[in-house]
Amino acid sequence: MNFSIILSKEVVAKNTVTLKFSFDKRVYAGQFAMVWTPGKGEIPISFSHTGDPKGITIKNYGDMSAPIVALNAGERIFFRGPYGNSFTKPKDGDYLLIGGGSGIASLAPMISKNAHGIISARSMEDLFFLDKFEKSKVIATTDDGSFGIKGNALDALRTLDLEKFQNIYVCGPEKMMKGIYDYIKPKNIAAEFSLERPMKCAIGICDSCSVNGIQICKTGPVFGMDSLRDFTEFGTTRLMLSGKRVNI
Amino acid sequence: MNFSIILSKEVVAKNTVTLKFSFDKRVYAGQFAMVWTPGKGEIPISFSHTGDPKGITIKNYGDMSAPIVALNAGERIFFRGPYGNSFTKPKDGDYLLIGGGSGIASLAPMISKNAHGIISARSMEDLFFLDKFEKSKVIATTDDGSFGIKGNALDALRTLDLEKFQNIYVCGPEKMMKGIYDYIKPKNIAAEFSLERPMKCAIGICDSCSVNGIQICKTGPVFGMDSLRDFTEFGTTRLMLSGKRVNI
Amino acid sequence: MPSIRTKIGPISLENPFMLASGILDENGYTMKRILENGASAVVTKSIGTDERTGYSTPVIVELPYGLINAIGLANPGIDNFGEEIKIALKGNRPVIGSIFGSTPEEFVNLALKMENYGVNAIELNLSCPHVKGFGSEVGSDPDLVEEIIKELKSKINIPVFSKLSPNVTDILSIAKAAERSDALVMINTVRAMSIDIYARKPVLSNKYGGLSGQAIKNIGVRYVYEVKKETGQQIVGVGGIETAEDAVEYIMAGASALQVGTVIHKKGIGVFKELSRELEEFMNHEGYETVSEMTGVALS
Amino acid sequence: MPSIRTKIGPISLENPFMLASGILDENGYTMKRILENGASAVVTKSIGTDERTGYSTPVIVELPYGLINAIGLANPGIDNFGEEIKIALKGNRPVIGSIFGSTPEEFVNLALKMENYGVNAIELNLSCPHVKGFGSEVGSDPDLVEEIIKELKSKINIPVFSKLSPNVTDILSIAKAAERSDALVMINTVRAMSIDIYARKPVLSNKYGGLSGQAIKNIGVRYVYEVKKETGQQIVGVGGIETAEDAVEYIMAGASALQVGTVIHKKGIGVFKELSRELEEFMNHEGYETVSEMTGVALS
Ligand SMILES: Cc1cc2nc3c(=O)[nH]c(=O)nc-3n(C[C@H](O)[C@H](O)[C@H](O)COP(=O)(O)OP(=O)(O)OC[C@H]3O[C@@H](n4cnc5c(N)ncnc54)[C@H](O)[C@@H]3O)c2cc1C
Ligand SMILES: Cc1cc2nc3c(=O)[nH]c(=O)nc-3n(C[C@H](O)[C@H](O)[C@H](O)COP(=O)(O)OP(=O)(O)OC[C@H]3O[C@@H](n4cnc5c(N)ncnc54)[C@H](O)[C@@H]3O)c2cc1C
Ligand SMILES: Cc1cc2nc3c(=O)[nH]c(=O)nc-3n(C[C@H](O)[C@H](O)[C@H](O)COP(=O)(O)O)c2cc1C
Ligand SMILES: Cc1cc2nc3c(=O)[nH]c(=O)nc-3n(C[C@H](O)[C@H](O)[C@H](O)COP(=O)(O)O)c2cc1C
Ligand code: FES
Ligand code: FES
Repeated sequence: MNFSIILSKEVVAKNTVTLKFSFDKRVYAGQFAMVWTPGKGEIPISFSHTGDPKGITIKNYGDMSAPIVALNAGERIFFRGPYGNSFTKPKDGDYLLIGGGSGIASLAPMISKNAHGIISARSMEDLFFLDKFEKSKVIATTDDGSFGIKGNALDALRTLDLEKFQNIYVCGPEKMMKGIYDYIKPKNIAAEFSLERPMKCAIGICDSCSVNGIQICKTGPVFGMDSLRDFTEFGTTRLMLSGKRVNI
Repeated sequence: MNFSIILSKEVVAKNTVTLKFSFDKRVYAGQFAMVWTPGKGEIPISFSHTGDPKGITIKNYGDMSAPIVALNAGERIFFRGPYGNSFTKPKDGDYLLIGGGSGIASLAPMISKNAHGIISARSMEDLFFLDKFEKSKVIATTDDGSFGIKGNALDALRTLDLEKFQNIYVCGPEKMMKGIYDYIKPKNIAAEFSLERPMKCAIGICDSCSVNGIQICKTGPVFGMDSLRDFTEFGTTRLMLSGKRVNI
Repeated sequence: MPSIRTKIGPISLENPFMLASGILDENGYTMKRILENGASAVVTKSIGTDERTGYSTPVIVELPYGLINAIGLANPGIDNFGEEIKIALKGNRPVIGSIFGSTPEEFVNLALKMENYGVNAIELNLSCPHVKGFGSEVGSDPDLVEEIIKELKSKINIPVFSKLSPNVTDILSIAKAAERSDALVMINTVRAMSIDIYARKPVLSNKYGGLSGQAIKNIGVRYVYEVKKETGQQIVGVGGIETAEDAVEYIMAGASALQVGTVIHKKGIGVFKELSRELEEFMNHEGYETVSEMTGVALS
Repeated sequence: MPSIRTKIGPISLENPFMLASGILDENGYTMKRILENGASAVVTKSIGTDERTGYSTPVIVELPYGLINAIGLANPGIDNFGEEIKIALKGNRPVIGSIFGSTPEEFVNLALKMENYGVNAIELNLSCPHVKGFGSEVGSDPDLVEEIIKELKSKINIPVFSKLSPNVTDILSIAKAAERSDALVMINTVRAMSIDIYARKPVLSNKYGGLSGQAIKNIGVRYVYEVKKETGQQIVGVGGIETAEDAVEYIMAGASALQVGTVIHKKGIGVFKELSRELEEFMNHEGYETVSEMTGVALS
C-alpha cells in the first residue's frame, strides 16, 4: 500500500472534494487507484489529476467514500495503483468528453483547449469541473433542470453535430453509457467508454468487475466501440458483490 | 540446482577424473560448485577449468565423491554455484602455484607461461596437471618418494628462491597450508591461500565452514596473508560436521 | 509428440491445468472464456447455501511473492448460481462445482443442486470455519470430513474431490478421512496477515487472510508428496504454480492434475496455453510420453 | 532521538535484532563476531543430549524467496558445547542457549548444563520429532509442552523462551500450554519440499525441510498477532525479516523483540547494523520514542 500526505483539499461540488498529493509514479488519464481508509474500506477512484501533484475527485456516496471525503490536508491518504488502462490520446482537432455524475473526474485530465464537454448531474449543486472547459464548449445537464439542460447527457448529445469530433470519451453510470453507445453506434465515430463495476481486487482475479469474461479493472476500464459490441452484459446485467446476477 | 551434460571425462590420476561440461555463467579461478549426485549427497568441488567448456577435477575420497567420479560423458552433472571469491589476477612476471593433493585442481585455471608450480601428492599415481606447466617450472613431491622430491610441498618450497615470484597461490590440506604460511610469513611475500573446511550450505549460513567468524564458503575460500593472521583457528582447530571442535 | 492429457477420477482433461476455485469463477462468462483459452476445466468459486457479500474491502494484499486474500466466501448462494453454471458449460469443458458448508446435510444439499445444474464434479472446500468446535476449520476434523464424504458419495453420482487445508498439524489423518473422495485437492491457502506499518493496522478488513502464490509452492509440493506417499490417492496439486517447472514439481510429487489461480494476476489468462506449451516442451525434452508416467516419480 | 532498546523477559537488549537459532551459531567465534557486529543477542544452534552429524548433504535449497533447510539438528552434543559458549560470551551481549529434546527430563538436563555454561536464557526448540506420539512434533502436544516448561521453570533460574512451530492446527492451545515461559518465540520454519525435476528427486537428502525467509513472513506475523491478541504473552518475532519494515510489522503485531536468520544469506551479517539504523529512522519519521510504544499497536 502506498500513502501520500494530502497537500490540498478543495470542495468542488456538494459532498465532492478534490484531494491533491504527491506520488511519483507515472499515471495516465483513465487510470484509477484503490483508496483505503484504514478500518473503513477500500474503493476504486479515478485520478482526476495526473500531473504533479496528482489528485482524485471523490463524492460522498456512502460508507467507504465518506471517510475519504472527510480527509484533510496534512493527513495521509492510503492507496494502491495506478491500475487499469487509459484513454488513447485525442487526435489533433476537437474531441468530446461526456461525464455523468462523478464520471467527469476520470475525464478531467483530458480537458484542454480542444476539449468539448457534456457534464450531467442530478442537480446544479452536484456539477463540477464545468469551469475547466472553455465556456462555449461545455454543456451541463441536470435531472431536475436546476442548471443547463433539463435531462441527461444523451439529451445534450443529440443537440450536437458529432461530425466535428475526432474522438468521444464517456464516463458515467452504465445505463447512461449504454444509451450513448446505442446512439453513436450507427454513426461510426471513434469513442471510448470508461466502465464502472463493483471492484474488490482491482488486479484481475476476483471476477467481481468482469464483463463477458473481461476484467474491467485490468483490461479496462477504458474500452472502444469494438470491444463494447461483444459485451452482451454491458448495460444489461451485472453481478452484485455477492456474485448474484442482477439487471442493470 | 543447475545441471549440464558431461561432454568429456578424462582420468588424470589414480581415482581422479576431469569432467567437462558447458555452463554459461562466468566463473573465476578459485570458485567452486556444490556438486550433487541425486540420492548420494553434495560436495564442494573447485572449477579446474573456467573457460568454455567448464570443468572440475575430482578425486574419489569416499561416499559422495565416488558417484561423481563414476559419472560418464553424456550423463548429467547437477550442481549449484559458482560460489566463493577468487584468486586475484597474478601481476606481470612469474608466480608460484602450490597444490597439495586435489588442491592443484582449484589452481589449474591459473596455470600459464609465467606460472611455476609445486605439486605434492601421496604417491606418483596421485599426481596430476604436472604436464600443464612448462617442464622446467614445476616440482613434484610425493610422500613415498615415488616421483620427484620425497617429502611435502614445504620441502620443495624451501629449495626455491621466493624473491622471483610476484605472487604465491596455495591450495591443499590445511596442515600443509599452515606450514607454508608460517614459512613465508616473515618473508613479506604476497600470497593467497584457498581454505577447505567441511561445507554444508555453501551460502554462508550454516556455520560449518567458519574460521574465526568468517565463512570460508562466502567470504573465502581465498584469503591473503593479512586475513590469515587473524585466523587463530587456521591450522589449529575446526568443527566437525556435528559442530564438535577438534584439533587439526 | 508427448500427450499432456490426463485424468482425474473418471474425468478426462485436455491438459493438467484447471482454474482454481475463487479466481475468476464467479461470473459464468468469465469461466467460459477461461475454458476457451486453454484451461482444461474450471472450478467455480465456493458456493454456500445463502447469499454472502463477503468481507468488506480491502480483501486482497499484493506481496512480491504472492497474494493474501480474504474474500470471505462471497457467493450468490446456491440457488442463484445455476445461470452462471449454464453459461460456463458453454465452454464445453468440465465445470467443477466448489461448495462449502458446515454439516454433512448442508454439503449434500449443495452438491445435489450443483449436480442438477450439470457440473461434472463436486469439489469440497473444507476450509471454512467449523461451527461445532471453534477456531478451526471443517477440514481439521477428520470425523466430520469422513462423514461428509460418506454422505455425499451415497447421494450423488458425479465425482467428489476434497480440497484440503494446509493449516493442520496432521494432514495424513485428514487425507485418510477423505479417502472415499475421487481425488484430493491440495492445498488451499495458508493463513497469513499483512500489517500496514504506516496505517498501523492489518490491511485486510478481516485482518487474517490466506496466502497464495509462489510463497506456498514448496509447502504444497510437500503436502502432495507426503499424502501421495502414504495414501496413494489421486491428487490435484495447487498452490503457487507459475511455470511448467512448478507444475512438473507437483506432478513428480504425485499430482495427476493441477489447478492454478494466483499466477493469473501476473500473467493473465494466457497462462493456461503457455503452461500447456511449456509442459509439452519439457516432456519432449525429458522423454516423457504421458503425464501419468511422470506422476509420483520423485516418490521412488 | 528514539531508542531502539527493548526488553524480553528480564533481558535488556541494545536493539530488537537477535540472531535466530541455527544460522551461524555453531562456532563460538562466529557468534562472537555477530554480537560485535550489531546483533543484540545470539541464540545458539539447537543443542541436544548427544552429538549428531545431522542429515547428509544437500541440506539446503535456495529459492527466490527463501530457503528450505534440513540440517537435521546437527550438533556436538551438550557436553561438547561449553567452549563455544565461552567464546561467544566474549561478545559481551546475551547468549541464549537453544535446546531440543523429547522428554521433560531431557530438556531439564540440557537447560541445567546451558545455565552452567553461563548463557543468559534458554530457548526451547519444540519442533523436533516427538517420539511418544509419532509423525508430529513435541511442540504440537500441549500437555507435553506444559510439562516441559513447568519442570524447567522449577529447576533453572534463567529465563525460558519457548519457540513454537507453525505446523499446527491450533497455535493457541500450544501458546497457552507454554504460558509459563518468559516469552514465546514465533515462528520456526514451515514444512516444505523442493523437487529437482531434472533429477526427478527431492533435493534434500531428508526430502522434507523447513521453509524460511520472505515466503513465511506474513505467516509469522499472523501467528504473532493471533497469539499476542489471545494471550498477551511477550513475544519474539521471527520469520522472513529482511528490512526494518518487516521488523515493524512484527512489532506492531505484538513482538517485543525479533530474530533474523535467512536474510544473512542475502545481506551478510552487516544486516544487523542496517536493520537497527533503518528502525531508528522509521521511528524518528513516525514519531515513536520506544519499541514498546509500537508493540502491538495493530491489535487495537
Ligand atoms: C474504475 C472506477 C473509478 C471510479 N472513480 C471514481 C471517482 O473518480 N470519483 C468518485 O466519486 N467515484 C468513483 N468511482 C465510484 C466509487 O468507487 C464508488 O462511488 C464507491 O465505491 C462508493 O462506495 P461507498 O461505500 O461510499 O458507497 P456505497 O455504500 O457502496 O453506495 C451508497 C449508494 O450510492 C450509490 N452509488 C455508489 N457509487 C455510485 C456511483 N459511482 N454513482 C452513482 N451512485 C453510486 C450506491 O448504489 C448506493 O445506493 C469509481 C468506480 C470505479 C469502478
Ligand atoms: C572449497 C572446496 C573445494 C574443493 N575442491 C575440490 C576439488 O576440486 N577436487 C576434489 O577432489 N576435492 C575438492 N574438495 C574436497 C571435496 O569436497 C572432498 O574431497 C569431498 O567432500 C569428500 O567427500 P567424500 O564423501 O567423497 O569423502 P568422505 O567420506 O568425506 O571422506 C573419505 C576420506 O577421505 C578423506 N578426505 C576427504 N576429503 C579429503 C581431501 N580433500 N583431502 C584429503 N583427504 C580427504 C576424509 O578425511 C576421509 O578419511 C574441495 C573442498 C572444498 C571445501
Ligand atoms: C482471491 C482468491 C480467492 C479464493 N477463493 C477460494 C474459494 O472460494 N474456495 C477455495 O476452495 N479456494 C479458494 N482460493 C484458494 C485457491 O483455490 C488456491 O487453493 C490457492 O490460491 C493456491 O493456489 P494459487 O497459488 O495458484 O493461487 C482462493 C484463492 C484466491 C487467491
Ligand atoms: C539453516 C537453518 C537452520 C536452522 N536451525 C534451527 C535450529 O537448530 N533450531 C531452531 O529453533 N530453529 C532453527 N532454524 C529456524 C530459524 O531459527 C528461524 O526460526 C527461521 O529460519 C525463520 O526465520 P528467518 O526467516 O529469519 O530465517 C533454522 C533455520 C535455518 C534457515
Ligand atoms: S476487481 Fe477483481 S477482477 Fe476486477
Ligand atoms: S558452508 Fe555453510 S556457512 Fe559455509
